[in-house]
Amino acid sequence: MLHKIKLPVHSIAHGRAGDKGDVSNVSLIAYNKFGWENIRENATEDIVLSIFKHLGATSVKRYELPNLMALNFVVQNALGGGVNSSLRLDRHGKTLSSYLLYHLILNVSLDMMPNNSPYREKFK
Amino acid sequence: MLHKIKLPVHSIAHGRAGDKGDVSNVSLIAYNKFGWENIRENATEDIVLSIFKHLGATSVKRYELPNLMALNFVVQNALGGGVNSSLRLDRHGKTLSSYLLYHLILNVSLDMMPNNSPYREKFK
Amino acid sequence: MFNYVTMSKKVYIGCGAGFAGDRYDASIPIVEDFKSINEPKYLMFEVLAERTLAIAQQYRINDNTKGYSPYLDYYIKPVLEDCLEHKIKIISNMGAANPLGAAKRIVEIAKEKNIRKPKIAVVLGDDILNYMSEKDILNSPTMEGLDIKNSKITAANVYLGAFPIANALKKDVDIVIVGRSVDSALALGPLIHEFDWDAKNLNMLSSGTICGHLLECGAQVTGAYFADPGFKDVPDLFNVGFPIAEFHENGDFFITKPKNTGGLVNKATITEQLLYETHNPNEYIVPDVVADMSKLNLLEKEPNKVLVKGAVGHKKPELLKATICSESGFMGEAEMSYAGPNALQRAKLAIEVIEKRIQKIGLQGKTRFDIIGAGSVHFSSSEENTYNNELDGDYRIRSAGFFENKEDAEQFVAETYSLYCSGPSAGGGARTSITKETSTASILIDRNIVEPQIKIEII
Amino acid sequence: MFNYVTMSKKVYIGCGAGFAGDRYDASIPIVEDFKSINEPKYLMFEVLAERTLAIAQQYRINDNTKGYSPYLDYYIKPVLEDCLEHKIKIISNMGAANPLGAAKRIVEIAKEKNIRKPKIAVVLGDDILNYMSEKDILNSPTMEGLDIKNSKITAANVYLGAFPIANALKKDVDIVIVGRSVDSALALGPLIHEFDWDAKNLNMLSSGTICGHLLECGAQVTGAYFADPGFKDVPDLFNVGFPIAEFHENGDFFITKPKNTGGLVNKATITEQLLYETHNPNEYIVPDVVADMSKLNLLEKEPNKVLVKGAVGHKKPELLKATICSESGFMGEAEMSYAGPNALQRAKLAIEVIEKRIQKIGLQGKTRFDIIGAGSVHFSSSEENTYNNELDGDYRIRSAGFFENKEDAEQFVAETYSLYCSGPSAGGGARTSITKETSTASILIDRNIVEPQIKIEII
Repeated sequence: MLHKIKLPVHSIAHGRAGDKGDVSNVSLIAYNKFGWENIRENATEDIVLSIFKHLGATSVKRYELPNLMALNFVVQNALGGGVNSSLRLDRHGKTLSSYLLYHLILNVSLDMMPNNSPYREKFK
Repeated sequence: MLHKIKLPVHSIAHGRAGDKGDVSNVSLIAYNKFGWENIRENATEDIVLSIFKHLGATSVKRYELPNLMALNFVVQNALGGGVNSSLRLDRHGKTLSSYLLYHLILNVSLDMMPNNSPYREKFK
Repeated sequence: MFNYVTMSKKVYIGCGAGFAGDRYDASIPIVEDFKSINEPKYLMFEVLAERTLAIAQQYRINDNTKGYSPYLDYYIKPVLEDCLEHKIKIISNMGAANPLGAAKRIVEIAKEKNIRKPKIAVVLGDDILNYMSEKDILNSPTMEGLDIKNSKITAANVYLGAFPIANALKKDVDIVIVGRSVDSALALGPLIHEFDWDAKNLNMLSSGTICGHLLECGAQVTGAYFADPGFKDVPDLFNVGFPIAEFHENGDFFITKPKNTGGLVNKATITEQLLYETHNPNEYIVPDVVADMSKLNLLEKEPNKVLVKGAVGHKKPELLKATICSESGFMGEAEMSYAGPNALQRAKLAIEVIEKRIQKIGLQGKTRFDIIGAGSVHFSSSEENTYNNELDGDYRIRSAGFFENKEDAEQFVAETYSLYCSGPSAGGGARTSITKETSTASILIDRNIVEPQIKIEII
Repeated sequence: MFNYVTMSKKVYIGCGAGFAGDRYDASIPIVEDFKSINEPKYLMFEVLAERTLAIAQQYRINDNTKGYSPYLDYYIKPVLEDCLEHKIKIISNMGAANPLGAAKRIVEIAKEKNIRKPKIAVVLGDDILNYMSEKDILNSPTMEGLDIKNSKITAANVYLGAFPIANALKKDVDIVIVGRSVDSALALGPLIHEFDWDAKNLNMLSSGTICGHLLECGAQVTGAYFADPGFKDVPDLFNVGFPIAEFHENGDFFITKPKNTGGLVNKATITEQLLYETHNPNEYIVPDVVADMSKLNLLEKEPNKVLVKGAVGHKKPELLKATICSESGFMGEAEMSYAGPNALQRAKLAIEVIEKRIQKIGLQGKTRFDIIGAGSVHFSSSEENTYNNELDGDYRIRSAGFFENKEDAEQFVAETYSLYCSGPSAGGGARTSITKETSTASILIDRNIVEPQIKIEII
C-alpha cells in the first residue's frame, strides 16, 4: 500500500461553488479514480457540514456522479442569507469551493494526484 | 555597553505621515533620550530615501527637533502624484509612517525602549 | 456507431455572455467561426441576474422606453451586422423588464448602422404582475428566500421555458428577445425548433437543457473561472474563447470553443460547470423537463472538444418558479487599511472603535465586520481564521450594515471614514459606498395560470 | 514664575471637527465643559479639504443657495442652542464655496429650532476668480501639484489668514463663517481678537498658529490616530475627547480634552500632531507669521494636560498660497477576492488577465494593480512585498485607472467584474466604483492683490 500523508483535498480534487437563495452547492471532482475512491469514501456529509458550520450551515446533502468522479454538496444556510441579504464581501459564496478544498484534510497517496501536482513535493 | 539587536525602529520610536501635494512628511519621535540618540545618529536622509525609493521618492530632507526628540522627514514625490492624481489605495500616503517604522532597521538596546514594549521579549 | 461527422443534422449554438457584466467582445470570435458554417447557427446572450429585474422595472417605470438590459448596446452592436448577414440568429433575455423596448432598441441600432431591419420576435408573459394579484402572489408557497408577506413587491417574474422561444422561431425571425426565462431555454428553444421535438421527447429536452446549462455561464465551461496556476493551468486565459455547442440530432452534443482563442475544454472544465448551481443532479428542474445528469458520459474527442452524451429526461413539473423582488433598505459598506508593524492589532482596534460607536450613537441595523487579508471572505473579524497570518503586514477592515433608511447607512459608513482622524494609528485608503438593496424570494405557481398568458409579438 | 491658575487672562478654544468626515457629535462634550467656564470660549470646526471646494463650487453653480459644507447641519444642529445660550462663539470654514449661504442656513436652523437668531459674520475674499482673470491665475508661479496651464479651472481660492476673523469678531457676533482660510486661523483669529495682538506680535501670532495647528485635526492631538495596541495604548478610543486649548496672555497654552471622555494627551500625542503636515518646523508658513517650532517645550502638567511654550515668530510672507482645482477625468476602481489554497497565485493571474485585456481592447489610461492582503498599500502587485505572506490565505485584487472619459473608466472596471465568469478559479466579492476626479495645484499670489478684496458681511 502506498504511503499516505494528510493533505488538503485540493491535492486530489477540484470544485466550484454556486448559489441559489441561501443554498450553496459545492462540487468536488477527483482528478483520477484513486482520488475518486478517496473522496467518495471520506468526503462525507458530516465532515462537510462540520467544515461549513461556522458559516451557519445547518445541513448538507451529498450527491454522487460516479461516471464523472464527482460529488455535489448542497449546503443549507451557509450564505448569510443569500446574495440579497448577506453582509459578506462575497455575497454569492463563490469562494466557498476554495474553503472546502483547503479545510477538508484527507489521507492522500501519490497515485491520487495529477502528474504535475505541486503537492508531490510533500512526499519527498 | 548594553547588548544590541537589530529591530525595526518601531521598537524605539513612533511617528505620523502627512501629505501636501506630492510631498509626504513622516515624523519619527523617540520614546526616550537613548532612542533619540540612536535615531538622530542613524535615521539619515540617505537611509530614509532608500526605504521610500520604490515609491518614487526622489529626495529626503531631514529636520531635527531635539527638544521634542523628534525628526521630521520631508519626502519628495513619494505619493504617486499626490491625493488627486494617485491611483494608490492610500492616496494620501497616511500609512507611510508604518512603512518607515517597519523597514528602518536599527541596532537597538533595551534602554531605548518603553518599559512595556513587546519588543523586550526579543532580548530574552 | 453514430458518425458525428457525416450522418447527422447539426445545430450550432454559441454563447456570447454568461452574465450581465460579461465581456462585450466575447461573441466576436464565435461569429467569426460561424461565418464558415452552413448548418443552423445561433448566438445566445444570457445577461439577466435575479436582482437585475427589480432595477430594470424601476427604469421602466421612470421611462417606458427603458427597462431592458442597460448593456444591450454593448453586446449587440459588435455583431448585429455579421449575424444578419450570415444568418446567425440571436436569442437573448436582454428584454429584462421591457422585452418590446429591447426589440425596438435593436431596430434603432440597425438603423443607426444603416443595415437591414432585423425581424424580431418578443416573448411576453413572464411578468406575473400583469395577470396575478399582489395578494395571490404573496400567498403562493415560497421555495427559498425571505418571508415576503410584508414586502412591497418591485418585480415578479415567472421563469418561462423553451417552447415559447421555439414557437417564436417558427415565425422566421432573426432575433428572439425574452424577459425572464430559465437560462438554458436560450439554447433549448432553438434545438426544439430545429429538431422539431415535442414535449414528450424527454431525453432530447434533457440533453438540450444540459447543453444550455453548460453554455449559459459563458466561458465558465471553457476554462474560465477554472484556472488555479500550477494545479489547473489554462492557456491564454485573458483571451478565453466563449463556448460553442455542436448539437446532433441523436441528442449528443460537443462543447468546444472558437479558433484562435485561449481557454480549455476538457472533462474537468465541463464537470465543474455541469454542477455549477446544480442541486440534485438527478433532478435538474426546468419548465420543460426534469433533466437527469446521472448517466452522463464525457469523452474528450480531440483537444478542446468534448462529447456529452447520456442525458435522461423525466416528466416536466406542474409548478413553475417565479422570483419576487422587493425593496429592503440600504447597505452601507466602508473600508480602511492598516499596514506595517502591528497592523492586525490596529485593524482590530479600529473595528472595536466602530462597534462601540454604533452602540453609543444607537444605530440600529444588522452589521458585519471583516479584516481583508486575514481571511475576510471566509471569516468575519470576530472569528479566528485558519490561515497563516502574521501580526505585521497588510490588513484592510471592512464594515457592512443593513439599514432601513439611507441616512442610517450614511451614518454607519461615516463611522469608518472618521477613523481618518479618530481611529488607531496610520489608517489609510478609506472608501465608502451606499447601495440600495433588493431582496428576492422564490414562489411556485401552477403552470396552467402562466401558459395561457404567454404571447409572441413580432417587431 | 507665571501663575497659570490666577494671574492670566485665559481664552478657551475647542475643536469639534478636524475634517469633513469627522464625527458629528464630537463637539458635545466640549460644549458641556464650556458651560461652567466664564472666560471667553470658542468652538472651531475645520471641515474643508483641498478638493472639497471644487465639488462645492459645482453645487453652488447648480443652486446658488448651496455650495457650503453639506455637513453643516450635522455639525451645527447638536450644539447651536447651547453655544448661543452660553456665549460659545463658533468659528468655522463651513462656508466652502458659499459662506453667505452657510450663514443663511444657520439662521434657518435657528428658526427651525425656535431659538434666537444668531448674529453671524461672513468673511469674503478667498475666491480669487472674483477678482483675478483666469489668465493671471494660470500664469502665477506654481508651488506644488500638476501643471495647470491647460486646465479648466473649477475653483480657485486663496488661503486667508486670521486677521479677517479677528476683525469679524469685533462686530460682536456669535458666529464667524469663512470659506478658504488656513486651518490654524480658526484658532488664531479669536486669540488676536481677545488679546488684541497686532501684526507685529510675531511670537504671539506664532504661538496662536501652533495652537491652531494642534487643534485643527480634532482628536489627532488627543490620542486618536495614535493608538498602536500594546505599543501606544489609548484609553476608550471610541469615546475620544476632542481637544480644548487653554490659551494664556503670555502666549503659553495648554492642550487638554473634555471631562468624561476617552483619549490621551501627552508629549507623544502632541509631538505627532505638531509635525503632521509640517515640512520645515523652523518655518511653518501662514499668512500672518512664519512660525518656528524649534524652541518649543512640552510639559506634562497633569494627566491629559500638556503645556506648550516657546513659540517664536518670524516676519509674515509676502506671497499667499492659493489652491486651483480643475477637472481631471474619471477614476475607476474595482476589486475581487481570492481565498484558500493557492489564492495568491490566482490573484496574480487575475491581474495578468486584466492587464492583457486592457492591452487587447486598447484602453488608454494610467493604471495600477494591487493585491490587498499582500502589502497593497505599500506595494503594487508588480512589486515583491517585504511582509510575510503565504501562498494560501486571503487576497483581494484591486485595479485602479484614470481615464479621460467615463465610458473608458466603466470599461476598465468591467474588466475586473467580468472575472466572475472569465477569471481564475473561485473569485468572489467584486465591487466597482467610478469617481469623478479633481486635480489641484498651488500657486502663489502677492498679498497686496488679495487684501483689498477681503470683506466682512453681517447676517
